[in-house]
Amino acid sequence: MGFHFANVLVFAGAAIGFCLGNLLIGSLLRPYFPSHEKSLIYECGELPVGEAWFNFNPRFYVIALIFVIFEVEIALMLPVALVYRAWVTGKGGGLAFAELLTFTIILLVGLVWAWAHGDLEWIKRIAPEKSAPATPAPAAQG
Amino acid sequence: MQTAADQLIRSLFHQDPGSWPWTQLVYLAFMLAAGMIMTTFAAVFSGTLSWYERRVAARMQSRIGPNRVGPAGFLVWVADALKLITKEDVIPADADPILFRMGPYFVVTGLVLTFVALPFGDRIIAADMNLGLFYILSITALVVVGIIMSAWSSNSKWSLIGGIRSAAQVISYEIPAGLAVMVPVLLAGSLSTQGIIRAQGGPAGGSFFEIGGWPWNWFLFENPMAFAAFFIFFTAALAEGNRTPFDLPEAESELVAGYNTEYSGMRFSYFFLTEWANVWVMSALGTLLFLGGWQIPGVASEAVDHSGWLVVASVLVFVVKTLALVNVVVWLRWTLPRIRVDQMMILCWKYLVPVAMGCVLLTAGWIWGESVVPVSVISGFHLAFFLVAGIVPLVLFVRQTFQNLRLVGDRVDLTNW
Amino acid sequence: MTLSPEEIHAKAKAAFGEAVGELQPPAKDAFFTVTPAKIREVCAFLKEDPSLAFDFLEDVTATDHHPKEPLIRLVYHLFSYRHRHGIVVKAELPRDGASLPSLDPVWKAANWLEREVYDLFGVAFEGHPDLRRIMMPDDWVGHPLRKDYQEAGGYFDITNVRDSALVEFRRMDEAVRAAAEKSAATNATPATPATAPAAPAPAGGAQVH
Amino acid sequence: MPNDYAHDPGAGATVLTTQTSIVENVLNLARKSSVWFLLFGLACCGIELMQTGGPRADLDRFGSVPRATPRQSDLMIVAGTLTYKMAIRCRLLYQQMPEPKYVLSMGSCATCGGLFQYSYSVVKGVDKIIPVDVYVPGCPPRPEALTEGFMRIQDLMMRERWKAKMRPRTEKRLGVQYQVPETV
Amino acid sequence: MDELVIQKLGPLSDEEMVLNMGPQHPSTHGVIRFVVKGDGEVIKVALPVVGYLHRAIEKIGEIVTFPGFMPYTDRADYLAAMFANEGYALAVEKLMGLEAPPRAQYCRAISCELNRIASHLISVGTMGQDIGALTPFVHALRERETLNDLIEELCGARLTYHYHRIGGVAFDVPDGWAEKTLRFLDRFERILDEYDRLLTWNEIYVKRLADLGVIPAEMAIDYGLVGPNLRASGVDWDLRRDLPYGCYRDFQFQVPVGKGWVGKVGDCFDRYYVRILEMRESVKIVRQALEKLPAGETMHPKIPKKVKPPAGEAWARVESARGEMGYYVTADGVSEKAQRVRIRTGSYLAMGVVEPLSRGMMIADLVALIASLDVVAPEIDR
Repeated sequence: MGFHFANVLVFAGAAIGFCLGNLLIGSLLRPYFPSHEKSLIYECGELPVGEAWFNFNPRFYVIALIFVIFEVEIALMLPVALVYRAWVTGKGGGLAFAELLTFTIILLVGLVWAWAHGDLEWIKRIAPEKSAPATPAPAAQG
Repeated sequence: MQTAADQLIRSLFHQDPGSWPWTQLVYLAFMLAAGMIMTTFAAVFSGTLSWYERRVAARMQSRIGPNRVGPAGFLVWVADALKLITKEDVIPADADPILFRMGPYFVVTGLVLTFVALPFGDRIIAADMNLGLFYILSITALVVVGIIMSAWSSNSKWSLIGGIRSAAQVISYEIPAGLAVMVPVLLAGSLSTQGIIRAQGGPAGGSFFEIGGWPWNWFLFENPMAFAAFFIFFTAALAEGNRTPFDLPEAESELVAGYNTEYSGMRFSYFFLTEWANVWVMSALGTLLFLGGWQIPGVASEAVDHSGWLVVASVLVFVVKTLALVNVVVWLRWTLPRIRVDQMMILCWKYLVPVAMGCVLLTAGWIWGESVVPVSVISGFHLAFFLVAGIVPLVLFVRQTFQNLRLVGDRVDLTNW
Repeated sequence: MTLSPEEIHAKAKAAFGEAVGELQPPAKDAFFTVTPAKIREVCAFLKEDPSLAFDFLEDVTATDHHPKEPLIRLVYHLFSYRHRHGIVVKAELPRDGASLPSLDPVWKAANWLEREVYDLFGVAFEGHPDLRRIMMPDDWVGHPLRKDYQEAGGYFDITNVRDSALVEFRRMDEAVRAAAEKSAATNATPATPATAPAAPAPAGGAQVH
Repeated sequence: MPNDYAHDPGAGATVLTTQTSIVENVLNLARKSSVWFLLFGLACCGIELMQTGGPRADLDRFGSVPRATPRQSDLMIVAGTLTYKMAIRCRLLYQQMPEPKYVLSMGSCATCGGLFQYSYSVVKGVDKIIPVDVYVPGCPPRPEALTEGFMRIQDLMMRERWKAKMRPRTEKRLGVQYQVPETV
Repeated sequence: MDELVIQKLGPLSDEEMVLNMGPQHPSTHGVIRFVVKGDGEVIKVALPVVGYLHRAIEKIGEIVTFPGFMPYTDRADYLAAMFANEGYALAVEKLMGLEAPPRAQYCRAISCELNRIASHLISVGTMGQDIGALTPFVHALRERETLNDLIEELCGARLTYHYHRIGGVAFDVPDGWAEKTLRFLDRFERILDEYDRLLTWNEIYVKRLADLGVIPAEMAIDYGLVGPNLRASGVDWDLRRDLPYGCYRDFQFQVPVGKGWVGKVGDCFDRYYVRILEMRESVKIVRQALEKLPAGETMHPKIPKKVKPPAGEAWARVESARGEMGYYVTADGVSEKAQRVRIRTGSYLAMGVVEPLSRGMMIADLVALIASLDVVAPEIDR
């Protein structure tokens, strides 16, 4: 067991070493001419207006929450799945299946609720901005 | 790999690995070697695939593709890498300097770490963890963390939108992927990648057409739910690997270059590397979960364990299957349009997740049912299902291809490849 | 029913009287002139009247008659998909402080067309929702399509002068020679001066023939 | 003396030489075989640029692919008429490209204003704002001509000293500092 | 620089951002800029900013002589230069009161329709590319190469043709050209079928474009849309059929009109598919024209060396690939130069429709909308 997870550490080290090594070699080979314009943010040749660090729309958090719920579900179900075949051959099949079913159905109900509630709609279409009342459209016969 | 190291200690140093004080050092050397080999493999494979993809895309588009550097332009990826190393490294002044630098490390580390539990053949695996699949599912999230990090730290709106899309996409498709993976886990009763492959080998002691990696032994043709689960898994894997039609995070025609807009030189090449090496990871996962892994048709897995040549053959089988899937990924990329972000989310949450859940439940029921049906009926069903779900679509596909060719008045031309 | 320009003009004349001028060259693209202040009413009538029904504003443009008469003429090309007839309406404005009502409330197409006229001719449109320059940058001086427009010497630090290539190449040769002499003086090695002027960066400015 | 890069061959490149070492050769070969150009079509020439990437001319043969962001591009193909309004953006895009970078002026308009040199809004050549390495004449140049110009850029890359690339770029305005090519 | 457009967007809330899309962007089709005010991916409003390719073609029309202006019309719409040539030639011919000989008119029709195919190929190809399908675009370029060869054989240029002249066309049809063209047309019809299989009825493609950017017929007319954009909205109008110029009354062809094939009438898919159908009609027209091609001269015999039309003004329009293209030319009868040349183009007014349509769209939708309107930068800016 220890061997397996030591592998993870060593692999991570190898990956970081690979990146770092290449960048170090690169730093010996590559030119470096900084300038003000070069360090500006690219926005299709225009100067950017404002920062890109603005508040996210809250719908991201809803999706993230739903994700967490289902990910936890998978984490809980995987051990069951692992031993399920052994249960079935050990003549506990019906019970095991019922347990799995109950658990999943509870979650499915959750999914249905989120669906019905509209939380799965990624983009709720925003209503077009109402034209400002200050400038009433003059004589809109067309 | 641990057994190989133990054997080496026994034969070379004539020591007992359990008590020898230098065992840990030999282990470390082994791991380091494996890590470097895997990293190099990822880099070389992604480079080769980038060349291959450019050649294939060129043929699909009636072009030639890179053919100047090396045989058939094969060395173009080496040229790309060398050029990117000698390219200036720009870090925008308004970016978050630390996160901007850290992003690529996370991405590459997340990629290389999946190779810890990814097999290449019988016993050719860095560490055959008993939780292997679970580990792979969780460790791939590092790539997303890296992408979001680099997207946010760039302080560019194009990057940010790419990062948001990536986050939404990857976490959403994690669910159907996880559920689809559960089907082979249920069938195999194991989370170890090798265990799942071994479970696709037919009953031990059967005849030539019953044992080994015949297609009707694969989980793909095990039952209709597994068949569906394969496509759910493949779709989700495409989405997690940011491949067309789910290449939204770096949609060139919409977001310039997506999350890597601000990256130049070597740092950009890490994203480049990860994207292509990820194709291997997703294809290898598909192979080992549904396509029988390294199982050689007609040879029991126990026999493979005792023969060096059969191990080589198993590696070949695995690589061929994986490359076939890689081909499909490349083919899709140059054929399909891209879907929109809300359609992507709808597809995931409203179609894939419920269907995947159903697959899991029905598979559980199927296993329960299988335990009461005679074995001959089951293997007969496998064969029949293989014919219906495997051979018939293949024949139809080939027919359609030739029909299309005839309608255009073209021929298949493989010259000048 | 397709109406002839004479009939269209007669209807407009009947509705607006003095504001609508006489129909001119009756043979080619016939046009009549409208008092600038009345242009929106006349055009709205042309669009709304069911027998005219000019639903399509094809074009809005202007002509500058600078040296001969101090006038800018706005030219409106109208067309009716329903009746398949067209007419040209003109409005005469003084060149200084040219201004007339916008047709944006009548046809949406007028929005962009009038912006272009504003940018290139300097005609102001009253009641236009978005009167900004469209072709030229916001800080551009002058209205280029006026006949008396004088070009500025460039834009910011970009000159609009380009010397003849021969002049430039001669200057380049001079520079090469000067640099060679300079390096010969500093290095004082006998090898450089003879070879230096020979190759003025052959591939650098290579033209493709 | 105009404050621009007009008629200054080699203004975009650093010092050229006819002799390069093996390492430089390898690096130059790599750079030459992987010229990623900025996807930047201004006008008519942009269509011929697309055709050059298309089946018949196929720039991809040289390992050259279009990139949408200047950060990952080596070559800027200025394809078409440059107006004053666009010139400022074009210069910013050029400045945002990381070194080493090259500029190919495609078509008469980009080279000197071409057909439009008497119009009030057109820059008289892209070398008024950024240094140009190769000029490809034509209105618009055929894909063959662009490919040829592209190969001239590759020639230019093969003749560079790595050391010269590492040094900060000097302001190479004609008459101020024009560096003599190092000859053998 | 021009900051007025940012001011026009008004104040921003916490969740909103201003995004510059263009002038250098892979899918703005030339140097067009959209200033997008959006909440994440959802666009509140997108303001088009044009003029990055304003080359003063109209001013040049007052500087050069009448025939000397013809090459500039090529550059007014480089994707469909034949129509730009023809429109100007028609306007000056109208001023001079003459008409091109029949063979020249047939040459004009043939070259124009071939050019329409070439232009629509770019349009549908870039549409596919903007949606993310990269291969159809290159297939379109491949067909264009053959087409360019044909046109090059006819007039010596691949892109900026300068083929139509005042009073006729520059060159007669070369020997054996008709057979080559017919061969190409046979192949091209099959390629169009393949286009349908590869792209048009692709499920993802249809889902991306259906019900997107719907322009009702009244709105299309009100905003001055022309050509395929207008027809996609269900307005059955084509200058070639309804007010025929040149020799178009000799041909039998259909005018494709948007039917809402997959969604509402006037959505992006309709605008795309109308172009595919128009290419089929163009193939028909070229076939008929090659069949009926009359003998005779290709240049009016009474065209003087120095073109000096009588005083007056003329308005001529042609059905270009991007819709009605109008030329307004005035002459004073004394000078060899025009007093005013005005080019009325379809793309310019099509840009006006982006702002109202963009509200509530997503960035990917905006890309599709621009592609479906088939705008081309020099036609907008001239």
